[in-house]
Amino acid sequence: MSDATSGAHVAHHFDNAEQQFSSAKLGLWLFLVTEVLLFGGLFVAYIMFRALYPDMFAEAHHHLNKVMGGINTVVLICSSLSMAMAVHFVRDNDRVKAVKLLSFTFLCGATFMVIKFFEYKEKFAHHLFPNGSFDYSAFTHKNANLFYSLYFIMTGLHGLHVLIGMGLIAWVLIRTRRNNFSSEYYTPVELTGLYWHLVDLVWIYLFPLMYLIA
Amino acid sequence: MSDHHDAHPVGTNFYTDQRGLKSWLFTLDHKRIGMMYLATTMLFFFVGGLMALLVRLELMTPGQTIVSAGTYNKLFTLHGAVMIFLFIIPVIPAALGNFLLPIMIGAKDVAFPRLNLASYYIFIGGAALALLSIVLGSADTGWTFYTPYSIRSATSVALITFSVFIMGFSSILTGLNFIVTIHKLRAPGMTFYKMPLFLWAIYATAIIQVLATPVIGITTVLLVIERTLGIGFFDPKLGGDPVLFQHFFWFYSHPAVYIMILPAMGIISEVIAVFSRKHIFGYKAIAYSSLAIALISFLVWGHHMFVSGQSELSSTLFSVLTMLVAIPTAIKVVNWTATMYKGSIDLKTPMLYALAFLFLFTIGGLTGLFLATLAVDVHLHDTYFVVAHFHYVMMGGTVMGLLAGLHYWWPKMTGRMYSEKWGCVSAVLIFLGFNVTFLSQFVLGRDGMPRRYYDYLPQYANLNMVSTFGSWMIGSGFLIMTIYLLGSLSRGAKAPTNPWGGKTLEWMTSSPPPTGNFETVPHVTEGPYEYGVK
Amino acid sequence: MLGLLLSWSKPNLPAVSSFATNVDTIYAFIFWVSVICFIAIVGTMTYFVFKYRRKSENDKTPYIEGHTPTEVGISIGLFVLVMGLFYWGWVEYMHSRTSPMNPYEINVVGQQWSWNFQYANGKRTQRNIHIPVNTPIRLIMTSSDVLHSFYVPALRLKQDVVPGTYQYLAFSANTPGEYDIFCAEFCGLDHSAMLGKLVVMEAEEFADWQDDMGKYAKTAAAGGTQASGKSLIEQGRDLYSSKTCSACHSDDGTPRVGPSFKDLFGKTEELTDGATITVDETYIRDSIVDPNKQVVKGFVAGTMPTFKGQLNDDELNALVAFIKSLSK
Amino acid sequence: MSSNKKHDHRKTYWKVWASLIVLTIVTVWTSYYDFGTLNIVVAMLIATTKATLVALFFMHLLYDSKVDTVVFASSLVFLAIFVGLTASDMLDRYVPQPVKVAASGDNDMGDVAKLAKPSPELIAQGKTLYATNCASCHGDSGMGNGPAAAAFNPKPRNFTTGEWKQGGKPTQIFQTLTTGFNSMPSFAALPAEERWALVHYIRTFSPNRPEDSAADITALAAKSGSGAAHIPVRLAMELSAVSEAQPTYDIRKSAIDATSEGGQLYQTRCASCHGDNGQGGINVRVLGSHPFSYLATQSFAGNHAAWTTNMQEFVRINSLGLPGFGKPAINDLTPAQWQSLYNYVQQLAGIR
Repeated sequence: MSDATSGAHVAHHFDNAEQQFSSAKLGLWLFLVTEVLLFGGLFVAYIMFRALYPDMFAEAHHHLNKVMGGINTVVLICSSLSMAMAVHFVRDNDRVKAVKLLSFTFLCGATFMVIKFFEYKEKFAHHLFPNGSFDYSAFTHKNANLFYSLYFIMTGLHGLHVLIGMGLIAWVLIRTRRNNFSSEYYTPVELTGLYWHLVDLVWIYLFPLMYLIA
Repeated sequence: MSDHHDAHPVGTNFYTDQRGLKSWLFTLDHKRIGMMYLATTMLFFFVGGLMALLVRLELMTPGQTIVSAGTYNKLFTLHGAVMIFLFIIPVIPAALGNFLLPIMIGAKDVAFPRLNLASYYIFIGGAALALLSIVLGSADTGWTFYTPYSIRSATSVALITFSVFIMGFSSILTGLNFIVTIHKLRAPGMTFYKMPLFLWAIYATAIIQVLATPVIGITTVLLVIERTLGIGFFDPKLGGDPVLFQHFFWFYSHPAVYIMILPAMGIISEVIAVFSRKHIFGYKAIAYSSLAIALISFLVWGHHMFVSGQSELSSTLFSVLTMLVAIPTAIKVVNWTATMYKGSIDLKTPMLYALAFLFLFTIGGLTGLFLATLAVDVHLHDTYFVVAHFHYVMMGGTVMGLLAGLHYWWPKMTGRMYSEKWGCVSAVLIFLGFNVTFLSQFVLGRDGMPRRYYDYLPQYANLNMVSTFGSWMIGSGFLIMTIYLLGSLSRGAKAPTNPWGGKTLEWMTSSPPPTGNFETVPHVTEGPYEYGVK
Repeated sequence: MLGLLLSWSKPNLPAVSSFATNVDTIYAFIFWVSVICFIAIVGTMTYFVFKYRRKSENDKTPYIEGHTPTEVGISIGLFVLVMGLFYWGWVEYMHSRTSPMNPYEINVVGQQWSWNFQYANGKRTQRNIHIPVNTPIRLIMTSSDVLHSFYVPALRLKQDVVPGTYQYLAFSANTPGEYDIFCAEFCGLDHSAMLGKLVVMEAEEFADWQDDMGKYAKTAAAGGTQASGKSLIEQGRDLYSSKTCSACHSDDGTPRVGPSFKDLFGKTEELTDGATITVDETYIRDSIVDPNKQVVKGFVAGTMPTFKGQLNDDELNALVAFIKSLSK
Repeated sequence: MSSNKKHDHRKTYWKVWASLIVLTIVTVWTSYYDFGTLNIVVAMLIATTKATLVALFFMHLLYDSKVDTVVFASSLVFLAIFVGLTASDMLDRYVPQPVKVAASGDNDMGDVAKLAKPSPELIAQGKTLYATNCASCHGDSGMGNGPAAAAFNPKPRNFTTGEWKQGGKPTQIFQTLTTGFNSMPSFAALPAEERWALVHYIRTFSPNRPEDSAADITALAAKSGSGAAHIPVRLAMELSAVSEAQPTYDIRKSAIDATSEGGQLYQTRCASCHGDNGQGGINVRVLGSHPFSYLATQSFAGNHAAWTTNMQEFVRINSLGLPGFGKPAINDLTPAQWQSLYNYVQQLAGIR
């Protein structure tokens, strides 16, 4: 993401801004591919263990709180909308609306993490964290710890990516306030937007797989 | 950003444009980063090579020769890990690729110079972690870290797996950078089919780097968490399945062997065409077979697990798919040989290494057929036959390709000519030593000597002795090479801009090239191998 | 040169099962195909290198861009070859993965650094596995700690053993003899010391060995006598150690809780009640079964526990023979 | 950049947002109804539609260059390859059943319900059996001071103290009698009633007599009868070793002076398990293993263990002992005795 400190300055090895912008987007899409495959590895583990122990999954997922999961999904969807709108307004040189929407997106991210924190606290209280003190007696199936290992690692890694996303949004928020962007040059906002949408996209798959097992 | 460019004073180049350590440590110039990568990776090549000599020394005679069993296990693990993660994966793409890619497509630099420097420092960080793990009693699980032993082993496995995780990022960033550069920064007139074949190979490698490396990232993270928290994915005591770990590991590691071999194939296409002074035979066939190999490489990882307890269905599927890899590889080898037909062959050192590549890689490829056939692999898996196979393909293939490229572009990169006489001597020595070392291992493996054995039965003793003598020949060959290459930096003759009569863009600029690569933006009109009378 | 190639074309290992001979044939086929391809490529390469050496800097070379029909021809030809190779290997592989209806099954457990075997009638052996010749065998295998791999080069067979689940190997050995067993999956410190022997025995020899096992199951005394191939004295020596007689009776004269067996046979001893007896077979046999009947002066009655029911007659004879062997 | 008007997608953003919310509600709603395997298919369909909406509109894939779409699609293709081929292995594996192993005699428990209760006849029968079978080690009055006790370390159990290492309930003593542990041999050869008689007689020595619960009795009864000892799938078989006889080392015997102080110590304290010449291969019972099993002791010759070259290690191992493997703890030797014993053992291992 080679950008310039001020205005639409083109780096020396690019011919024009358009080439620089499309290179940045292609570069980020390639990075999103690695994110998809990183989470993909965990989804493969999920699919294998669920196929091997379907009823264990059904029994083990009852401890998950569907309501909190549902709220989190809605929160992320709203934040995706506000992110997309923010990108639009930055391109529209409407700095005030962009700042408001970026702050809203940041707030949604924070709410998501707070709800996640309460869910985790509840699991820790029931000794469901798989670090040796896992409470096997709460389940009839012997390897219920696998479900919770999957749960904690997948939602944990996703939560980490939400935090990184919030960091990027904050950085972009500050630079929008300092009027660094204009309709000519808004690459960082666009790239942060893409990253945030991918984080939402991963959660769209995580929510049904983890919380909604019939 | 680097300062604005005025007309270039004659006689200065990217070494002399800026001076001082800071200008190297914070450089954004792809050529400097390329040279730094080259120095670091070749250093690790000698560290890994030293360990190889120690392993062979231990195996010279049955029973304890120089080290105890525990140390031997650590030695072969380190030899594997250092050679693979610290040398052979980064060396051609990151060192030669970084230096040459922008020049060959007529660009001023890679698409994201800062990302390029970040990738180098992430690589250094990973390497430092690996050295730390060596100091704290290195791992003894083999470079594959198979569970559950890698979970149970008391040695510092977590550190070296975490260093592999870090170096994975460096590989991703290099791959990402190259794909965007090739797509977006080609000089006017340089269509995809006017690109040199080395760049096709680097492009295919970059695709694999971007698509496969994240999976080793998640695998190493899961292994580290497994060792610290005990999540149980791969630990049979907690309900997990060790074979699942093998799937995760090989989904990356087999494409990784193609990350190693494809760039070398790219170099060989360049060197054979230039030193036969003839248009490459079947340009499109070779270009497309690079992409085909990159795609098929993702379908075949299961041939490492034929006897691991995986189902017969998947062993059958993987055996069929593995057979497909032979076709694009064979096309490349046949086309290289056909290129030399009616050419004007000049046996300089790069060409010697290219011929050695053809000789050794053909053996490596053909022995792959033994291991892809299910019934024979059940006998040969995890024996010295496999060790010999992958050394023929990796050392006989990638390292010969690397040495061919190193000598071919040495004048362009350093502005100096190496000594041709000593080049030939070390090439012949390495070639002979290599065959002595590893042909004997084919026979050992065929007769059932398992891999990673500290002590072996008496019937395998003589061939192990022969193999160790061979390893000494390789060692001395590389010693001679270090001496004359480093010597050429000070005493070597000044290199002309185009010592070998190459037609690709890097031979159009001065050697070593200026920081901006070209005085004026080149306009490409003809293909990379325009030799011969139409 | 051809002789060298010939010696390379087949593993110089005994081929002890039909699967092994078939693998050798496939191996030889691929070997000769590879030799032909190798000579074709490297031969043409060397020929071109000598024929088209660069004579001067401005040699003229023809402008040949390629020839797609040869490319297509090579691809199709190779495709047919490799698919045929796959099919042949696959058929043999599936043969090795299936076994007739009721094979002779043996449990195998790999542990860090030794192989343990348990037979259907309860006998357990470590390191060495005994099987009858020409009978379909099925090994049900698992590991008690990390990954190992049961590898018998003579059978050309290997199978990883994964802890927590079971794998199997099916084969039928056709020539008696002893063949090496290796561990082929790295399993830690003594991975290279995890060796053993596959002992293929004739049917009646195996039955004999198995009989010995039968006795094992009936009398439930642990440590049944060893393979029948051992002499009575050697069996006695093994019993002397396995039945912990050595705890109280030394075999080289050193004083311990009980009298030393050295030079005991034929000695005249004075009993606690003053009578004197010469140590003969009956005295030794009685002292084993009812130790307190005739106790020698200087020793306390009630020290030696009875071994009644723990030793059958063959074992008693073996012990007596062993004790006899210790005196001149 | 092209003019902004063409890029005004706000209305589509709102529409996409609305459909995402609706789809979320639908997917939660369907999860409450059980359509069997269809559930997962429906959930994945909805999730994929939501994901495509986000990718096409929010991530501008619809408006941008085709290369980005190809790149994103390729990641899904390779993920599908990873899932497909791994599933072809994980979900199609054949796991054979282990062989049913004929039980050795030790499963004969007799009529557990009747015999588990003490009765005067049983105790009398126990008294006579105790004299011939147990007194030699445990002593006539059960103090653990029988004449043969000197040879054993740890000392045989002193019943009068009331401590039970293997449990004091009748069923537990019975199992200890049947399996034996440490250097105590197994009495499985004795018929069940005799073993029960011994159990009840032995308990008369001890002030501490914990009683069996009904569950203990039924549990033991369940194990009774010569049922096949089936190997549970999860637990691999425990260590087992009736080792082939190790070659004896007669040739080296003469070279080592057995009458030296170290030799004496070795003969009295170690030879019973490690063999007179340290050749090992002697069966030592594994504590608490059921059905009982042996472990062949290691031979000293050609042994690379740490203790062969480091005396502290040798002393540490022997003073701690290996309780699980029946190796007694020796902690009553003076340093001089340790040194001479260590020298002797090094001679046996062919190091000195």
